[in-house]
Amino acid sequence: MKELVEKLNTKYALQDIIYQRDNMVFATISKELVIEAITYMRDYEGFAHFVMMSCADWIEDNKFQLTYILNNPQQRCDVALRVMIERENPTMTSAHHLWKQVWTYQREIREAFGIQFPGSPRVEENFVLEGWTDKPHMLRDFDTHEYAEKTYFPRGGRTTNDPATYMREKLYPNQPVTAKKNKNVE
Amino acid sequence: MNIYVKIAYTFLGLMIVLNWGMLMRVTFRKIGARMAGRHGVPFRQPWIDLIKNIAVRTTLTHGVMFYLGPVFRFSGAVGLFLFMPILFGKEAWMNFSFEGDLVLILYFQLFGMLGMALGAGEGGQPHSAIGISRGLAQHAAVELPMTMGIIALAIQYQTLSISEIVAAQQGGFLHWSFFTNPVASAAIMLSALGAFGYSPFNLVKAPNEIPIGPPTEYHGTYLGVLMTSGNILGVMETILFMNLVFGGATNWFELIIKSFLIYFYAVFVGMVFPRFRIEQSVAWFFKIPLLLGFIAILMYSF
Amino acid sequence: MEFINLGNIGLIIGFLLIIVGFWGVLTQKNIIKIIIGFSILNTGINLLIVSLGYVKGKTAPIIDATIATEGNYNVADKIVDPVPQALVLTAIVIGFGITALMLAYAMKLYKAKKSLEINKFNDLKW
Amino acid sequence: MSELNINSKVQEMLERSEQNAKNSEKTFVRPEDEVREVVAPDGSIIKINPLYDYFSGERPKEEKPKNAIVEKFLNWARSESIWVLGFGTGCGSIEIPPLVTPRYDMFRFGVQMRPTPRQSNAFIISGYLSVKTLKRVIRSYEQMPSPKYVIALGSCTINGGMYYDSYSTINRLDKYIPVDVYIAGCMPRPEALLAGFGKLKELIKEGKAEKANEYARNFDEYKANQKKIIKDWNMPDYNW
Amino acid sequence: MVTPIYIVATALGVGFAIGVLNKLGRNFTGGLVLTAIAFMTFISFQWFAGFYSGNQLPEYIFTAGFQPPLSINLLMGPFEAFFSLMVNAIGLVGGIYMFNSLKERGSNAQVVYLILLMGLNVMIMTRDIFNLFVFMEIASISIAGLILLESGTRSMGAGFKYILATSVISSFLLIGVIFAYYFVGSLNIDDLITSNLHLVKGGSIAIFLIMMAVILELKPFPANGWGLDVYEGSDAGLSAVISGASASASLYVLYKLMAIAGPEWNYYISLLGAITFVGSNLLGIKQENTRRMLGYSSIGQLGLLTLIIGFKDILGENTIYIAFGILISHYLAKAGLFWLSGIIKSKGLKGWSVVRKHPFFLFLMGTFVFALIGFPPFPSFFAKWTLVMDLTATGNIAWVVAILFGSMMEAVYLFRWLGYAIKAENDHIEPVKIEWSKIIPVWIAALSLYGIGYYTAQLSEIGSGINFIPFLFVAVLLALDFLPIFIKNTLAIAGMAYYFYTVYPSLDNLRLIFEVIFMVGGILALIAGYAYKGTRSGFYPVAILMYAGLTGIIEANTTLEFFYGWELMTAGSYFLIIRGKRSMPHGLSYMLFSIGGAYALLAAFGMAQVSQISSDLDIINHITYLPQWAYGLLIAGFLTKTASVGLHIWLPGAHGEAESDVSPMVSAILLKAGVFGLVLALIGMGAADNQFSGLAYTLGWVGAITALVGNLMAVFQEDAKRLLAYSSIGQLGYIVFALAIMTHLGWLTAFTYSINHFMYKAILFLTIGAVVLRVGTHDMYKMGGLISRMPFAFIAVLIGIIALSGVPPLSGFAGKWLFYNAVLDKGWYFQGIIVFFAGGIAFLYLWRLIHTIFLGQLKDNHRNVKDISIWFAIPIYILIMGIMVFSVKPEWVLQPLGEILAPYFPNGQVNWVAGSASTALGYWSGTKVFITVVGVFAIAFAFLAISTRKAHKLKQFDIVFSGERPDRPETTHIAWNVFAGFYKAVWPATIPLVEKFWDKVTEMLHDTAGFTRRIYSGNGQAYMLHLVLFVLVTYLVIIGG
Repeated sequence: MKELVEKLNTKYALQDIIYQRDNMVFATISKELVIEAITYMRDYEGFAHFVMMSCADWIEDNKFQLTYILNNPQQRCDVALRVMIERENPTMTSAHHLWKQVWTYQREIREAFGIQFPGSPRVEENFVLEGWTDKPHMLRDFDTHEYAEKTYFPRGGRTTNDPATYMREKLYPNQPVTAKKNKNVE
Repeated sequence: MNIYVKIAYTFLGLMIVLNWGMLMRVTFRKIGARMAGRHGVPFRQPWIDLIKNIAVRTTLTHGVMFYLGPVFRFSGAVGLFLFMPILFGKEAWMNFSFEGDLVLILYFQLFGMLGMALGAGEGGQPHSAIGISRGLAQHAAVELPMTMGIIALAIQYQTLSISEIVAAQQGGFLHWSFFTNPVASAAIMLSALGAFGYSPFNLVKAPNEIPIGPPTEYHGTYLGVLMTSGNILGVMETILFMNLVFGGATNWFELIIKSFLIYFYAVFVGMVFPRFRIEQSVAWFFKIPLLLGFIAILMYSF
Repeated sequence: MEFINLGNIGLIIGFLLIIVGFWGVLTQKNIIKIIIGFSILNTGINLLIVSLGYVKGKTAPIIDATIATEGNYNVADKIVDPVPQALVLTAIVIGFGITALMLAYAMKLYKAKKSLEINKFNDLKW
Repeated sequence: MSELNINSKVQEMLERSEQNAKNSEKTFVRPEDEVREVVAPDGSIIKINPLYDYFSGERPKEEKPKNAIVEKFLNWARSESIWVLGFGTGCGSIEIPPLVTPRYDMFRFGVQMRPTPRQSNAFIISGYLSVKTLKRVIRSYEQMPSPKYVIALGSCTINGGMYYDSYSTINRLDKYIPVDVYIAGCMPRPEALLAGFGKLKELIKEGKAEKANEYARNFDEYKANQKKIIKDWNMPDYNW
Repeated sequence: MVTPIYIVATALGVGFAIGVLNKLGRNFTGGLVLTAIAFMTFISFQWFAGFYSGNQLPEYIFTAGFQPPLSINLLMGPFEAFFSLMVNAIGLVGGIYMFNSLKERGSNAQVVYLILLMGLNVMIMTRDIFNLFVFMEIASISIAGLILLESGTRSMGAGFKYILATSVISSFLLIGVIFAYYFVGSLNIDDLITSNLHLVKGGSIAIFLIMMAVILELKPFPANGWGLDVYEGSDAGLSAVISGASASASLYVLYKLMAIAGPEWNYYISLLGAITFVGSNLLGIKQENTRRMLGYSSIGQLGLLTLIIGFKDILGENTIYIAFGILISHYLAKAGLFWLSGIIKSKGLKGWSVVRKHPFFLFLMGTFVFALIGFPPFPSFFAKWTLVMDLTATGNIAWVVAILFGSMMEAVYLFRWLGYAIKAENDHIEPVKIEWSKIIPVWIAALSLYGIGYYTAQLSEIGSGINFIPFLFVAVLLALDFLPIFIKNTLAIAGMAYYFYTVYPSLDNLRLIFEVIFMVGGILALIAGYAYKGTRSGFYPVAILMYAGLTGIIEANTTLEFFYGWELMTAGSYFLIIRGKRSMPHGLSYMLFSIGGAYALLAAFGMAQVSQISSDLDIINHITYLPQWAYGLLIAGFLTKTASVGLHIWLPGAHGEAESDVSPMVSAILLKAGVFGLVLALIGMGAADNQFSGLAYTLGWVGAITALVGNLMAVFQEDAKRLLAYSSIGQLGYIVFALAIMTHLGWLTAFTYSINHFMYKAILFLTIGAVVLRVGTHDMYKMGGLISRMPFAFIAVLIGIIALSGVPPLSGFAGKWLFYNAVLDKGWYFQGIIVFFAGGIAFLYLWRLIHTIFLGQLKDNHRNVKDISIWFAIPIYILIMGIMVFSVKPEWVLQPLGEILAPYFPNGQVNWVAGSASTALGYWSGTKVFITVVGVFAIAFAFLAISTRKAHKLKQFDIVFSGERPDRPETTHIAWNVFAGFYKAVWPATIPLVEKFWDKVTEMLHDTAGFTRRIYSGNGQAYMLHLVLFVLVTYLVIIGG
């Protein structure tokens, strides 16, 4: 494992190497090198299985993080490569030629985050939403409440209670409040 | 007998059979519900369903054949009634059975089936077609052992007339074909399971897989006509087997008891056994019932 | 040694030649040798014909002075059967024609394939 | 496999998806819904618009009751014979199966399940409705013959419930299809459902369950609401 | 009379003259040669005419002024005149054909050609055995010389092998001659005959050698590689002359010399002929090279002729008639085919598809092939008929089997070849250049065949009774083939209608039923022909040919007339079937099964004639010689036409691929010919309880299994017409089964089925054919939902399938009802059950037929199709009216049928009381059932129609689709592999065992042929070895035998 990471490091200059487990490592790699790296890993290091590909929106850093997780069935180890890409006009080199399931992951990420994967087959098709016209719904600056209010005829007179507080007041009205306050409740 | 009186009697008989069919079916639904620990539908439910279906306001049509499906089925059911002697020895309840014999009955069963197949096909609904293809395949398999048994009976009684077959079974229950020719009767009654279309032979109308198969597009009045025909057909099947195997009936009470028991037999089996796939059911009919039919005929071949 | 007379010797040699001819025809691969085999075969047959026509103690059927001078008796009694000899003449002519034709073929075949092996010329078969 | 060896099939799909990307940016037309040309056996070319040529797509008409006395009798029959379409839309669909168990036994009220919209007259919207499911619900609802009834189950159908702020679930069902009976709760128990059926029966018997006609009357309004959220409207305006 | 010596003189004189005159140019010399041949032909014709008129007596020509044996003499008798005429005529016509090629090779070649003819003439005429040897050598040398003058290694090799082989043969001959002379003292054939050489000690070896040499000249199997090479390698014109003239001359030499050999040789000659006939035809099936295949055929035909003259003592007077018929057919047809092969210039068989670009070539080629196989009206047909009749009559069954087997093999390769010519791909082949000098000879040969065929028929006593009028009508239509379809169709219909009008009073009722099916059905099917456009070249002659055959078998009074009609029908239907797309292999198998069946009939007719010297068709009612076998053969022969199981594999393809209006002709109508035949045969067998009940029992099982197999296979077809074709097999199975019951009820069932099947199968095939014309595909899964576009077609199919399925109230139920009564009455329960099961299965395919085509989803490309053509609709609706009348008033049909059958089966008739039928077992009142059912139906329909009068009309995708909507009709239509579940249960029954069996037979024959023909190694020496070994083996056999 370590040897592999060393080899990859010398080859592709990894950063932020974190050993999640003995047989699982996370590392950051530059956007230009990632496709080359996973191609190398697939063809020479036995990482035949593409586990998944995910995306996170680091709105504070103005970045998207793409994570490619690969698995080596023989060695039973996983390597996850992170790539940070710019949030403005996000575009990433497609990896559809390496594994067919990448098509679907890229399609999902395009729909949810709006990252473009030029050349990936069927990437423009709907994934879970049909006929979505607004900005990608998984972006953290997409206000889903506002969207729902604008779109779905909200019924007036709605009140919202924190279940914990509400039930406690209802069941044990005389006890003092000790529990932590839930941040999410407005 | 005057032809008008005859027609009146026939109409009356048809009404009795129809209502008996509804009552019988709902009774079995009740029995099934009680087995499951429920109350089940009220006894009036079939009549209410029928009224409701006829009262449905929206009617749709896919074309002329779409009408003909229920019409064929209804004609098939009523025709079966008309050509079948209902009560033995009562001229009024022999209907028009003197116009045709057992062969007519056997082939007339197919009339409704054919029409249903065509009418459902016109709807263009793929599930209908799947259901029909299954139904026809199963029917072809059911027919073989059943006809072997029936032929064996025809050989035994040396006639193709149902009335004469019934006449030959009079004089005590030991004279029934069921006791005089148990092998042929077994072949007929085993394949009768397929004719009734209860589980394990109900893949034709698998409700959740192919939304009830052939009649999936039928609604409203069409469905009402289909339900009516189905109820008549159900009783007529029992009457056919009653006449062939269980000595017929000489009065309505006897008919009701016997047809109830025969129907009970089909429902009972259906309650107990899970559903067959179509190739399994075809294979099943080609095994035991066919063997019995074979033996039944073999006994008369020497 | 009644058996050994000119006619029988001719017969035996004729048969031998026929057999030799057949042997040559059926075993030699070279076309020229086959043609020679046919010549031997023909010679054998011709010899056979002449020998069969031979009658002991008679002369050739040529009406020359030795026979014609004594014109008072039947010529036919003194000569051997003349017909086989006439046949042989014809047969020789025919054989000549055939040999010539075969040789012409041999020449043309050699020109075509530069070979005289008979089993080379099996373009047509089956 | 190390190079980009895209076989011809992939290439073809690639081209098509690029083509679609261009076309579908605004209109959301699926490839199978595009206008296509086929060659007839006699060589002529037939243009086919799948969205219109295959569907009758006419507006629904109001079907008013005629004779009051007869209608009363028929309404009684309708109320005693409620055939429910077996279509579970959301989490509430898990509350329906208990109805056929001995404990609740909806059959005794004449309520039965049917597998096809053509033969059903009641539609239980069981819980939250995503936009995607709404499309199917509209289709199935329109395919049911009138008179037809809708029972909205759970808070989600009333005001969005706990999904009130979701980008993909609707808040108010009655903006899209007319609702006869609301059953509040998250989730309502099967007893509540039985009570809902009772309420529906009452409404039917009183002749107040004529929401199918309301749908036909306010067809344009309903359609506008539906089309507002279903951006890729790839069906006829009314699904017969 | 010009004395025949001038034949020799002319040839020699002109030959020498050309040596002097060759400076005048090759055209001149060529003309001179032709003139000389013409003069020679004139001489032989003059003599032949003299002998034919009976005024002339045979005449000896003595040379050199001496009497034999001292000199050579010639004989000009009737045979000599005939053969000499044949040789000279083909020499003349062939000379015209080869004029240019001879010219290219120079005046020498022209002279050699002339000398060849002279040699053959003298071979025929000479009465001197040594002279025979000389002129045989001259002929051989001439042929070898002519080959030598051609260029090309291949032909040279062939020529060299030829000269080697003939040298060996002549050696044998010469040795034989000299021994003969040694023992007899004379070379004159007449002297040799009178000397009883075969009785002289040692004389038999002389005879043996002479006979062997003569037989070897005829290229007996297997010592004939050299002959094949010559046929393949030499110029086409020369091959024609070798095949026509040289072989004929050799044959006559054999005939001439048989007098010396004595009667004990006859057997061996026949044996060698039979071996040659069977052997070379067997090897022919493996041939892919046209010319070599024709060579095999030539050798085979010569073998047959050898066999015939070996039987001359047994055949007696008829020998000449038989030999003449076969020889003249072979002579003209083979010459014509060789000439054609020179024009087409394609080595491979598939290359012959180019003849389609020249329709008249196709006509010529078809004529020749049919003449070779022995189809009417060619001479070989009458000859083969007489041959088989006489051989069976004298008990030589084994020989008949050999002859028929050999003929069968010949048919295999010739029809395969014809099939390639008609159907194989020909786009890439350039049309051939037409030279008139080459075409005229071919036309002469073809037209002579027709003329001589007619003449041959008139020659024989029973042949003269044949009605040639329908055939003439075919000829007229052929001549008018250029006319537009409307005129021809009208003409054909009018002709058939008029013919029917003139014929029907003369027929008894039984025959009238079938005549109505054939002729009225034919007219109805022809009406559909108006829907076609253009000239539809070649359709009408062959269609009318088939109908001519069909009416021929109905009208037949004699066995020959029956067989004549049978063969005409086969030929016509073959051409009809092969017109369809992709129908080539099916056409071939149809033809082969038909020929096989025809041969079975032939043998059976022969056996029938054994004890009763009569040619009436009635003789099949009283067969006493091996009656089980005779009736078995008769039934088997007819079963090939009814496509019973085992013999059915040709039908699905043939009917399925045929044109839209041809399918009903061949299915609804043609199959009834087999039924008619069976009716005749079974009437002959007599009532059930006799010695033939075992045969009838077997037939019953065959029918039952056929019904099951046909229907079961139909269920799993994806092609609509194939489905109907398999259905036809099943339906014919019912009919065969019902006939086999051999009771009144059984036959009534069979006839009811026959009439019904004619009507509904014609309706179904016409409708489906018309639909196919509109939608352009046979595949059912490519159609669907057509009810909205084609309501009339739908109604027709609906009525058709209800009638076919036997559901009351339509007419099909009549058949079912009678069937049950018949089965129970007879006691054939198991067979009856099988047939019943088959009927149940019929539902599956009938539903599939109507559902996948008319119901379900309409396909995009059929959105604008029109309803079926009015010209198809007219006959369809006429037939529907027929079905309706039958359904409403079944007694109108069944009662007369019962009366017709009463003389044959008086017991157990159906009782009719006021339209109600009853038997000992059951009862049925068709009219009342119809009225009742229609009444109920009408009431229910009226109720539904009124209650849903405001129904909203839906379109095709307005269906419940689980909340989704369909995307395309293709993916929404359940049509492909509909009965998958059923297939999983019954697949073991659908294994095509029969096809596998016939495939295995074919494979075995091909393997045998492929293995055996390896003896033709192409090595000249090996060929000589074959000759020697052949002689040795024959010698051993003769010594031992």
